[in-house]
Amino acid sequence: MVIDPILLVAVPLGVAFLLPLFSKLGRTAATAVQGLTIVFTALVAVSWLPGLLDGSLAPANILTGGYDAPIAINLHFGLTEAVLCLLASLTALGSLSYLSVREDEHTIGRSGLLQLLIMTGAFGLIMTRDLFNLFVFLEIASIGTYALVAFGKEETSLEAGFKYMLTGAVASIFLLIGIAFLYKLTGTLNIDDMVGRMPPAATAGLATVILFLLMGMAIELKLLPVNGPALDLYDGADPGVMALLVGTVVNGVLFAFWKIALLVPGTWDTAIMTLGMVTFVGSNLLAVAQDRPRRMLGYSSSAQIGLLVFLVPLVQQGTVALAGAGLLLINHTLAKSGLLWLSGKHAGETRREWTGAFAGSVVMRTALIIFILAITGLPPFPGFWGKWQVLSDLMAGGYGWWALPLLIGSLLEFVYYYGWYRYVRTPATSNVSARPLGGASDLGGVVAFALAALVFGVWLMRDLPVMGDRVLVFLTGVGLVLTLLRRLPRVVLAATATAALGLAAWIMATGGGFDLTTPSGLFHLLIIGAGLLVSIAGLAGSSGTGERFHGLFLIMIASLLLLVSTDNLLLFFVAWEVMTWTSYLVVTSGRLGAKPGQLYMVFSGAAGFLLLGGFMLAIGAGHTTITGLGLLTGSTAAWTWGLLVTGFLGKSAAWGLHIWAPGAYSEAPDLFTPFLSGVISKIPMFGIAMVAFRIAAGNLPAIGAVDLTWLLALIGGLTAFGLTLAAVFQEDAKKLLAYSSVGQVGYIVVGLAILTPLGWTAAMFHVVHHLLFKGLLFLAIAGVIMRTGTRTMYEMGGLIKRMPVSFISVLIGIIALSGVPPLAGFTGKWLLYQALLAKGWLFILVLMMFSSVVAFIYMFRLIHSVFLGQLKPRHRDIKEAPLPLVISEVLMIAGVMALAVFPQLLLNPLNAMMHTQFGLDALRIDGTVLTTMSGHTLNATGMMVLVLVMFVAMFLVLLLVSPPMRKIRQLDIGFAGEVPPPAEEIHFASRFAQPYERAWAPFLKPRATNFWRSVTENTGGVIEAVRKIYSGNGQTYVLYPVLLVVVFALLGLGR
Amino acid sequence: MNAVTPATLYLVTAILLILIGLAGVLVRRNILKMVLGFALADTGINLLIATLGSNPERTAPILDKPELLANPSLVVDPIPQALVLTAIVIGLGVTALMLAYVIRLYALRQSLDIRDFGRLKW
Amino acid sequence: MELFPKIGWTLLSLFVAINYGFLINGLIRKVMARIQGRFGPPLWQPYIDMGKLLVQRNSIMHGYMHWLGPIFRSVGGMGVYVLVPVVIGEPRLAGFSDMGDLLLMMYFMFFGSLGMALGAGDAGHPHSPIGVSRGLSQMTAFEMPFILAVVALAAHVGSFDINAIIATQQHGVLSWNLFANPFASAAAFLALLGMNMYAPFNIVGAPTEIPVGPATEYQNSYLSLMMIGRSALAIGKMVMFMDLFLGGAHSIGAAVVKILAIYFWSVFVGAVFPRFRTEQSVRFFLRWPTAFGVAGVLLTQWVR
Amino acid sequence: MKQILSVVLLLAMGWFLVGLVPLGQPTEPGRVAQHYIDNGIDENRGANLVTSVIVNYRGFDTLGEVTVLFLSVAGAGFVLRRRDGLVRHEHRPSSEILQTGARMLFAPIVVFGAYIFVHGHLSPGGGFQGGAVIASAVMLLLLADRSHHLPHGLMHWLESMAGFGYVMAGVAGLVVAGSFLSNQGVLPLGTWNRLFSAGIIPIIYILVGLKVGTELSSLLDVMIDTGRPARQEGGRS
Repeated sequence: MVIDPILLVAVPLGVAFLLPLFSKLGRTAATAVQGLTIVFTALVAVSWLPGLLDGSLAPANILTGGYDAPIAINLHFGLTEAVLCLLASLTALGSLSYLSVREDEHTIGRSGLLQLLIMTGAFGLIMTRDLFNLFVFLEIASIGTYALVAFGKEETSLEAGFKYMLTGAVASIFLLIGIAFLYKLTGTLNIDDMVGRMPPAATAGLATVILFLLMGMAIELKLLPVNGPALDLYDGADPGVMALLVGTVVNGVLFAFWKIALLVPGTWDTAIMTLGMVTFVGSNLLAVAQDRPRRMLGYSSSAQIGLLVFLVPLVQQGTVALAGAGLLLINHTLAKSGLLWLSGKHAGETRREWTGAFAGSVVMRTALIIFILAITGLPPFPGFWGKWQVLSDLMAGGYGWWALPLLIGSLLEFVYYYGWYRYVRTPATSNVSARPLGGASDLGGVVAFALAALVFGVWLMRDLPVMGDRVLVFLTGVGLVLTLLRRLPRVVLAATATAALGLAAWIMATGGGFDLTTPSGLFHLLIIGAGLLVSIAGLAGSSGTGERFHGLFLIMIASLLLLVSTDNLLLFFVAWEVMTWTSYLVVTSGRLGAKPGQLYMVFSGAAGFLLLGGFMLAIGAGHTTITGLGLLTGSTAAWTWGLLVTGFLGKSAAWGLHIWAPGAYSEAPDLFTPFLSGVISKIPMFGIAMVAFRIAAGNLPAIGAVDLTWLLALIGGLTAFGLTLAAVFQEDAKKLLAYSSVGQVGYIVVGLAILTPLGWTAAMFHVVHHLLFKGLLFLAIAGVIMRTGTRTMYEMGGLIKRMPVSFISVLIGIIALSGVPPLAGFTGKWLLYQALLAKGWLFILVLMMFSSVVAFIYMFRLIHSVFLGQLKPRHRDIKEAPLPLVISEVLMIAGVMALAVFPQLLLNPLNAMMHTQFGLDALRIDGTVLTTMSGHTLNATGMMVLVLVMFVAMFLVLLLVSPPMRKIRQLDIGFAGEVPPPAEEIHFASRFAQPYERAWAPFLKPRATNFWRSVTENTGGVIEAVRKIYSGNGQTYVLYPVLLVVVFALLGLGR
Repeated sequence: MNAVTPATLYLVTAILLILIGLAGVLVRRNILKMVLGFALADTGINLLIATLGSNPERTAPILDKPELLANPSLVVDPIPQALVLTAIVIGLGVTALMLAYVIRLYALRQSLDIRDFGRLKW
Repeated sequence: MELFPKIGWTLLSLFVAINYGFLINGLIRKVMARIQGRFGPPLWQPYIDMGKLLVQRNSIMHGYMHWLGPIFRSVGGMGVYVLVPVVIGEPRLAGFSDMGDLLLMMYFMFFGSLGMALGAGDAGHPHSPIGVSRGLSQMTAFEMPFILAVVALAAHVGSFDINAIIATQQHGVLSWNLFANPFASAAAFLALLGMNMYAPFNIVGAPTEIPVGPATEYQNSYLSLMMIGRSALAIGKMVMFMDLFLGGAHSIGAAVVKILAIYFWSVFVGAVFPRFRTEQSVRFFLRWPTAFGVAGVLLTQWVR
Repeated sequence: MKQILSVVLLLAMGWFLVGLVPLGQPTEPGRVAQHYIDNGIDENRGANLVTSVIVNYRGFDTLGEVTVLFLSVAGAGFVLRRRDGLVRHEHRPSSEILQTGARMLFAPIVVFGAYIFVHGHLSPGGGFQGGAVIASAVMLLLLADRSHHLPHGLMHWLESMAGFGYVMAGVAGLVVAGSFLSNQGVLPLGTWNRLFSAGIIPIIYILVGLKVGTELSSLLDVMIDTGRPARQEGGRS
């Protein structure tokens, strides 16, 4: 059963006229009547939705006055209108619940009427097909807005409202000029009728008429130079009012623009698109400098509208699917309204005052991040699907270059939204208020919209194959539940996560998911295995630093499993982005993780957009699968490869793009860092190998004389060297390991870049091995941090006596890392060097060998400063790390040793994998002897036996020859004939590598950091200069539309 | 277009009114005068719309005489007149609201200078 | 060769090498004393030292790592020696060099130093980490020219196989890498100065600053074990240089002479230079020796 | 500087506007207008075609227009909801003659207004014009005596009911003729050029007249009220 859509206008209008009488009955009665009316309008829209969606209902043409168009005004109600009206109703309902608790004695009984009429105005704007009627409803919505924005503090809202009125009045004048002349030219006011009666584009004066119409709409839409008052409004008016406007008037005006654009000749398309895109990028850029979250939301709104305006001509000419733009709009409405409501729940004016906001409320925190994720276009939220659709269509339609500013603008959104969220996640200090305003009764809209964004986004995935994968669905489901129940005791969370992962591992094992001869199988094993180890370690419930990330962790693992097994570009990217935001959230959940988390997210975002760009190029060339990338040729292949590889390198923190890594690694929860280093940083490597290198290297043109793969290897080498060198000078144990991790990834990059079976074998071997030993190191250090409460190495020392298992873990870890035989680090390096030598990249070979030597300094530094030397008195009673950690460590040691003694366990499947990838074997493996294809041999097992035999022999010798030993106290040390100084501990640990630092001084300038700092500073300067155009002076704001008209007219646009 | 037709005269007048009104908005710093500027510009717009429906050779679209009823093509287009009515009312509504704002703004800052209402910016 | 005879021959070879190392050590002390105008200790002084250490009754332990340090050190030293072929075409003196190549040797050289540094660290004497810090800094620096030289040679034959490198030098003295690739050789021999840690690169043990550095807390049987390890390592290293640059040796006699010659290169340099500061040392290696190394690699590439 | 720029820009814009003058020259009425001229009487029986257009063909516009008016009055009331910060002037009461004259003129003006909107479908004028005339009577009264208290209860009731009635009239069309605001079959169309003709049009115009009259009066009251000392609040002003 459907309800006549004319009632969408008639009923609220009738109720609005009566509302003054209802309010005499009391506040509740009036609110109830208003609420019921809005519910009714929502029902009207809902009653149409299923039928319109499946096509069983035709869109309705609603007559008024008893005559059809063009004689009388008619309305149109199709799917788009139904969705927009539903959104408007829902926003109005949410705003009612929000605003009704914020009424003061003066506004009671008055604002409800305005809210209702604003909603009605939007309905009219959405449905009407008559140009002048559209203007009338625009004025209803506008006048309602002018009045309602006076809600709340007069000090700011009146000023903003008045300026808004001034430009609104100019818009009315422009629109009327346009409408009047269009009527004169066509003799009709019905838009659809008018479309067929438009005079030829060359008609004298037509361009001016259209220009006035468009400029009127540009003001109403708040496009770039003329959006000053709207920004002031976001800044000055009550956020609840703004939320209402976003869901009603803004969408209504947008759809009105859609209708007006039908009248605009195609010659204007580029101008409209440019204006929209300039608004999108420009507003996002200016938002970056915003310190006031609410004003920032205003810039963001402008930007989103700009994007939609950009899309209007494209959708109308059929280049872009309506669904894409529609999803973006729905996404923006849900997220922005939600954010606005939330922004009104906190008293903070500036970002700094938002520090620690909503710390006490899981609901508000969760909703806030859902909205931020949604508005920044991350999956599974609708905006992601919209953006993907839009980009694909742009590529397919030959508008590929427009994707570039779109992606840049989207990245800017990352910068400021996660910049804001950074403050939210920073724990509040005493003097900043973190209290939410207005209790919990007004959260209805927030919760509903957050759920709607999530459910709708997931619903959009219903046809994707991923929904059939029970492991993914199971892990994600458990993850979601754990995320929401994150207040449970941590042991419970960790146990559940462990159990879930165990079950997933069992399912996958029985399903043959761990086939090591395929890259996916190998990575499945790594992901699940590392996940299990981290979860087990997480059972150590007493840690003060481990946060409650288990739910997100499961979702992340699900995304990783999907990422390494899918062949679909879309699914790959979905998984990639889910991995990005889950890991971001886990990183920020570290105690000081907020700031490095932001940097991490921005760089990850950039990496994501680079990938997206690469994928889009492939899609533009007609390939939607990863396998399909192999068919790319020519410059498309080169560009795709370049974008993908740069993206992957960014995510793996290659040199130059690494500045996010140390902070993110070190401030992430201690128990998560092993996973971050062991698995997350390997995913880009998987990407380079299995995605980017699907593009046959033969299809890559060289840049000048430089081979692209050599360039990649060089970047890998510089990463390995540069970050190893940086690790040497760290005082913070986790930072040291962080630099080291990133440096090690450089080895993998080099291995992959060699692009021979041997090189890839070396890389894959290192992937597995690095996971084991670096996980081991990070876990052991996590245990130490847990016990000592510090990460600064020189504050420790002598812990070998108190934490022997941790010491052995670190010892095994660093020997494995160093490449000293007999552990498998040597096998890995040997494979890599052989591959490099065979390839003939001598200087990269030198660089890699040299880096591995430099690494000795930090490795010794780590183990010495923490475990050797003299024990601090305050650490005398310290205990070994908790049992769960020790268990995880022992398991990892077992892994490291197994790989050392029997590298063939891994090398055999890798060999098979290489055979599938290249059609060639990497190695001949006879028993324990590895032979490369060029005939070089290594006997890892024999080497191990040799060393062990010698070791045992010398052990026995020492036992035999040394007299009975006496264990002595710490300070009982010899001084070689010098007078012993007074007994005091001296632990040589601070600035351990000082001479080395002096020697390298000229090379140690933080070039990358300085580069990025200068980028931000210069951008910041530009932004500061540009945003001065919003001078705050109402007259200036009025001047801009006039200026715009003149400029456009002088440019002769559309003629 | 040799002779200046009445329509040209009206249109030029309307345009002048719009420009003068907007000039008032852009040049005068007194917000009350700015509101008056808009009122003036609105008038110009109304004149413009009315002119677009005018024809000196025809009469008003009120068919209250049998001869008109018999020959309706003697009357002008009624639509612009209907539109003007709507435009007037809307203009009135906006002006009223602007004046209400002016009252409160004056109460807020004891000033009518637009430059005193620029605290929100950038 | 069968495993057990091989072990027997290797042990024998090792024993000889260690003794040769001891003798060279004694010789060096004598020579140095003569240069400095002293009479100097007898040639067999190292044996006297060793005997003295072994009969010391006082034995202390700071912790298990401290105890394990000398074992690492000796295994590291002997390991390097058994991994290099001493005389061309003589499997009885090739040790276990079939297990790996030049890379294995290079990395195995770190094994002993690493264990030594760990053991010394466990003792808790502040001088030892200072020494280690200096040693590590210097090591990474001299590795640069050395790696360049090794890569130059390896690239020349397309392999890290030491036998292959020897094989290319069997066409008369001028085919020795010392002359075939003088740049790489220069780099490597300058690096050798650092490796051997005689002046001006004796910054680790720097007697007047941090008395013997890492070894501070070792005495008696520990120290004797370390002497053995050091001796084996020294000979192993010299053999490696001999194989790499001086065309290997066709007989034991040739090997003895070449080892001595290589060893005394660093001794003579050490006799005439004062000690560097650590950063000076690091910078030294990163300048000319590195430049030579780069030239060596370029030369190889050009020749190929 | 900014002023000069403004003027220059306005002149430039004016130049482009003047370019539109040729488009504004008299033409034959368009297709839609011709339809009204030819069939307006048949379809609505109202002699005043403008009224037919306003109330029937474009009645939806007019409903919106009434809403705009209602909204701006409500909005003005909302904006002016606070009284603080204003200097209150005690006005010298106007002269006896003015007060008496105003009271005397009030009723005739209201009647004249009512006449205009009742005859809106026959002669020039209509609900808006009539309403405005009524409001002018109220304005006269208020100018003559600032302390005059309007019957707010009645006005609100009239305002609400007139608006609601308009919507109901539209719904009646929806129910009877299947189209909102339809004039077909709700009331007999009657005979051309008679007072009781044109179906529902006069009813709506009367409602509009009442609505506009009370709205504009309320608006005046709200504006003038701000200058008066605060008094007891009674619902919406």
